[in-house]
Amino acid sequence: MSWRHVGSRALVALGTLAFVLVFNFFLFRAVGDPKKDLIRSRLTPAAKEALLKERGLDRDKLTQFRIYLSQTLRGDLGTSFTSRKPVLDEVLGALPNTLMLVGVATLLSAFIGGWMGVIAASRRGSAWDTALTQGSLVFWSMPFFFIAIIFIWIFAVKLGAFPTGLKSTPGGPTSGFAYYRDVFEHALLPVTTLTISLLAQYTVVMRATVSDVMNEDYITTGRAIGLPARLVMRRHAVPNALLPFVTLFALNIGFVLSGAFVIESVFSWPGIGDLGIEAIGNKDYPVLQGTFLVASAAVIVANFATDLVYGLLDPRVRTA
Amino acid sequence: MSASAPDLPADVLLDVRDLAVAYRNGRGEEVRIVDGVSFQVRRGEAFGLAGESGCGKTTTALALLGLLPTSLYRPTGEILLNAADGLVSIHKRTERGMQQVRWAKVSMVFQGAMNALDPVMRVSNQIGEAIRLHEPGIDRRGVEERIAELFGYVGIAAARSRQYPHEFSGGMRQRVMIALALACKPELVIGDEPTTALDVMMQAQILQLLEDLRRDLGLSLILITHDLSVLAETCDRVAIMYAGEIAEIGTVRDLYAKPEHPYTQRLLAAFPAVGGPRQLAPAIGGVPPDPADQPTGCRFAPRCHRVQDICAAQAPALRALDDERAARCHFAPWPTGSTT
Amino acid sequence: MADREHDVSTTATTPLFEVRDLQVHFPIRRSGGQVARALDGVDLEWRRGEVLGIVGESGCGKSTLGRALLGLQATTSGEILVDGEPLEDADLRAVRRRVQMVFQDPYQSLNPRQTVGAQVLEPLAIHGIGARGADRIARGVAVLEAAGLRPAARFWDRYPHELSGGQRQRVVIAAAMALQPEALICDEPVSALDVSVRAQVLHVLMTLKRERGLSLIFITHDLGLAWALCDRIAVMYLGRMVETGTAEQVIGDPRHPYTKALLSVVPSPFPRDRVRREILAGELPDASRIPTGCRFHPRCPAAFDRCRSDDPRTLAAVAGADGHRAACWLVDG
Amino acid sequence: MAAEPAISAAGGTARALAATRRTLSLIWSSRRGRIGLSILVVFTLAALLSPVLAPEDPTRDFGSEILAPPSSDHLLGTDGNGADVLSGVLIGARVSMAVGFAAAIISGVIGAFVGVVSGYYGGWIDRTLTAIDDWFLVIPFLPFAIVVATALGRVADDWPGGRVTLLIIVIGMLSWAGTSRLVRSQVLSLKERQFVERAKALGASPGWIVRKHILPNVMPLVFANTVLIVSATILAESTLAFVGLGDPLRPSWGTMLEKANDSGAVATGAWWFFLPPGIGIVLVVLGFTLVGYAIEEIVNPRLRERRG
Repeated sequence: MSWRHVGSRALVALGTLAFVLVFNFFLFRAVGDPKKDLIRSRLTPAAKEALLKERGLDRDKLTQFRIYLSQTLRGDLGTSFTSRKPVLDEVLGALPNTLMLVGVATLLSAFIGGWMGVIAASRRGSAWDTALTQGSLVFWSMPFFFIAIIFIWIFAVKLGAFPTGLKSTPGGPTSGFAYYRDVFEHALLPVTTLTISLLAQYTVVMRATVSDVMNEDYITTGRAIGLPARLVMRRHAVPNALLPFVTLFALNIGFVLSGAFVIESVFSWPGIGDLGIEAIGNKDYPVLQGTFLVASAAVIVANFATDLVYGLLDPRVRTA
Repeated sequence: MSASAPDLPADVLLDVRDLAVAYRNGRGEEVRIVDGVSFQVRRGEAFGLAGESGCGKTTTALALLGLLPTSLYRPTGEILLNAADGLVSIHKRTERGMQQVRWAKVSMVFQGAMNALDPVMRVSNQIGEAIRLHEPGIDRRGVEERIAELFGYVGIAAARSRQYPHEFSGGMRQRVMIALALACKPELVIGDEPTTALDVMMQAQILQLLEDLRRDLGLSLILITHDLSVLAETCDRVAIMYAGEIAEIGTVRDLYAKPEHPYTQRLLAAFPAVGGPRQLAPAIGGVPPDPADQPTGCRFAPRCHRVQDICAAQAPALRALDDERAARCHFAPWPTGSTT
Repeated sequence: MADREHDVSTTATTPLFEVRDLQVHFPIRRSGGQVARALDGVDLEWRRGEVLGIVGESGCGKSTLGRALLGLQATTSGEILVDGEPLEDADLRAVRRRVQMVFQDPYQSLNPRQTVGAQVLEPLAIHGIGARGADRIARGVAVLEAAGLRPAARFWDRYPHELSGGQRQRVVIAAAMALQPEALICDEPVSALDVSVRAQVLHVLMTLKRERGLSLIFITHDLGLAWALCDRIAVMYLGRMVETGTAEQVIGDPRHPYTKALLSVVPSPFPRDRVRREILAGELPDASRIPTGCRFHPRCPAAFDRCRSDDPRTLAAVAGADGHRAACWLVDG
Repeated sequence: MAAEPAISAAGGTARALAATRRTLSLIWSSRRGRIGLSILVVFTLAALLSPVLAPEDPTRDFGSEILAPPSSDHLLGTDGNGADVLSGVLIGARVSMAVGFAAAIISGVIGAFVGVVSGYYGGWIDRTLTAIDDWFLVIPFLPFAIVVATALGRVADDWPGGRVTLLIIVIGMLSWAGTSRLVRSQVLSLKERQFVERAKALGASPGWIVRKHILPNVMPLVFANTVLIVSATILAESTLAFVGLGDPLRPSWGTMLEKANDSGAVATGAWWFFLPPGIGIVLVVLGFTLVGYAIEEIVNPRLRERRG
């Protein structure tokens, strides 16, 4: 892959990030009114005054933008109205939990979903195909939070098998094997929920892509040289289908994060989604902006990484 | 070789007998897109299969490799390959059985080759894959040597085998495809419109290459094309297909000198020859019939300029006119000098 | 049976189109200012009432030339004269009304969501010809039937996908003829059609030509077709004409080594006593890397020193053959 | 011959009606289309007739016992406020479907406009629009929607339709990027097609080409895509309502589920409270998805022209 390709993709990522920064400012300064937000918050009058000064809210818009930019770039995202802690600390504290949830669920769902799509496509019209496709459609039609509710109802309430909230048992073990076991038990339901919510799309997309690829001439060549169907699938159909799959995977990252937000909220999983949704009710604007910034940055970075992976997979990009 | 297998003369490599290929339409009726096709290909011979799009020539070729799409089936027909190591009854082979025949004995060059090579795989890996598949014991060194040899045949520097298909031009890609077709030393190579997407000069290069390879390697060749003039220069014998049937078959020399089927007559005249008369030949009216709705009687009758009453009523058989020649027309042979 | 008129004596005074040193360059992406010279100094004369064949391999620029004549392709430099007037000064709409185009692929050149009727009425509506309704319909019906789609009512409400390739190409011809043009530029009009249908479409074109006195350009890679249909032939190689003359001159007595090679490899159903096949090695060079000197010299079997350094810029006249010219140092000029 | 009845100048409406009828019958001819269309008809009727059908006003009548299981009084039991769940589901259908529809239409209009302009005119217009489009495609929907809806929340309380209008706008504005990308690529390929070139050769102006050749070939795809987008917008609405951004005065299915979750209906196993609105969402989304696929199969040339 040429450095030119890497460079151009990096430029796109940086541009998007810059746009997010500007947008974030304008949304809350131009449309919203941060002074009023501040006044309604639960901070003490003295703290409000100090904050007003610190954020430069008493200055003109251009100066405000300059201050906002320099503060944001230095990692100063303001102070939470609710907890009165720096937003950056709050968000960075929650981020690993979100990344763990999203990372595990995304990888699991992409692998399992993609694999199910390949199964469906290689047996088009069979009972397997029908079951997988119809099942996917139904799961696709479910909101994330509804799947979460159903899971809690069945596994936690009816069967009482798993804990339904938080990352670990309050007052439980804080280190060692017992701690990890506790976290694992708490994580199981949210991760499963997110994985299952995402599976369907990957199955549907993979099935469609593989079916498309199966119409290509080089598949006929594969069969013609005497490869058994399963090898044609593994060596020619799947590698080619991976290209559009990776593209969709990249476009999907934002959607996955959205799902994670809701699921964190339902399971009280202490990630940035839970933090953000909690902030809606508290009208905690600095936290909202902070989660939005960090979430966007995470998605942009993930997209950039996927772009690079795509370049590695496709020789037409790599050698161009 | 089983006792029941029919004996084939030693010089016949491929014998196709009464081949039909059909699908079921919406009402469950059998619709034949290839019907009663019989021909033989001799060792070392170039055999041409010509006709317009939809006449069944490509379907026939796919049937020879057992590569028909799942919607199609073969109601009748025997396909016998008189391979060097014994007779193969292709029509009796299962999918798994065919996997041993494909490429090792019969290989194919596809149209244009633009998409016939896997875009994300190095060319050397694609050719190597075919070689390893049919010679499991071969080592890396052996594969590399074979690839170098194959690239030598088709006139490309062996070093380029490490490249991807998109790095080759159209004509070069067709050469790579030919190298792939020769990878497992087949006895029969089928070229399905191998030069259709190419320009005249490139077409001449590729046809010359195929001719040289056939001579040097002792291959047999089936060339499928809609372009009768291409066959005239490369083939020994040709079959002209119309509406799923063979309309006429014979040696190139005889058939082109005196076509007996009115379709062949008009088709040959449709190619204005450089240096020939400066005028347009009369056109063949109408369009080929829908396979689901073939005319009773002669399938060409509705478009035929020499049609008689009997043609609409009775389907003509493919009648032998001499050892090499047969035509599916009630009136063949036509008196000399009446062929247009 | 013969559709063409052999009488070529109708030599017109001003040519319908005249092309002088025409250049069309395309920028190449990611190449730092490099250009592909699709047309690189084309000179051409298209006379009134004649069938002019433009022959060459794909990538030689023949389609670009056809499009440039109608202003469908921006030109880099050089002149196109219509009736002696520069094309850039002319009213393009008026030119396009007088000169129409028939495209290569009838599967691509009809709007899939328009009925046959709508397609033949469209040019009339664009130019506001005739009264809306019955009048235009009558004209549309007339051109459809002239293009051999009879009765027109049977085709009027059909969509392109319900028609065969030959029928589609006739719809294209009918729509072009609806404007009663004086000239047609046909870009490979039959190469996408099946052999048996080709003759049908060609007959329609030649009948129209005869009956309405059309001037025709035939862009084709098929030398046999050019021989059978064209009065004059221009052979193109890498963006430039290499040989022009009457069909008899160019095909019967080719002077440029490229023309000779092309003719030698044209497959024919009637293998004649031909000269040895002259298969040129290699491929058509990239239009962004046109060889210095004579552009044909790297593949030319007759190339000598001068060809490597000097570009035979102008077509040299062949002695004793009126109008026969070739861009080759071997032609005595 | 010219006077044959088959040839008439009659155009527009009759042909459009015939096309609609043909499309509907084509949708109906596939099993998926039939199921989807049936679901949609049932739910649309229920939503339209809900003021008549609903036994109570779920925003006012809180008289009964809290979280009562289904009985003859309350066919689907009562919610955390003691209101009738069946009435809630029927009224909620109106809000959910209205938001879904309206947002999808906004998204379709913006997407088609941006796609056509960017694809047809190219150049710097295209580069600018594509950059904006890319941004909307990449940005995580929910955090973005939450931020926008919160920032505008107070402003929207004074609008007609209140926060429902806000939801419609936010969702509509955030979901056009995919459509415009699809339309753009379609326009780009149409622009290169020979029939557009031919129209130019006939003397057609750019405006004529867009009206007569580009739009008619793009609109069916936009239509199919918009139907598919409805399922996405309904899901988006339910999610935003679930996280507390719905309009308390105009409860949707998402709002109901939020209440169910907050009132501990899940923990107490009061399935009649959370299953009905959830199943409502799933069925309607499924319906739009199935119909959307059926239409896509009809209008997408790539899918249609594939040989069987």
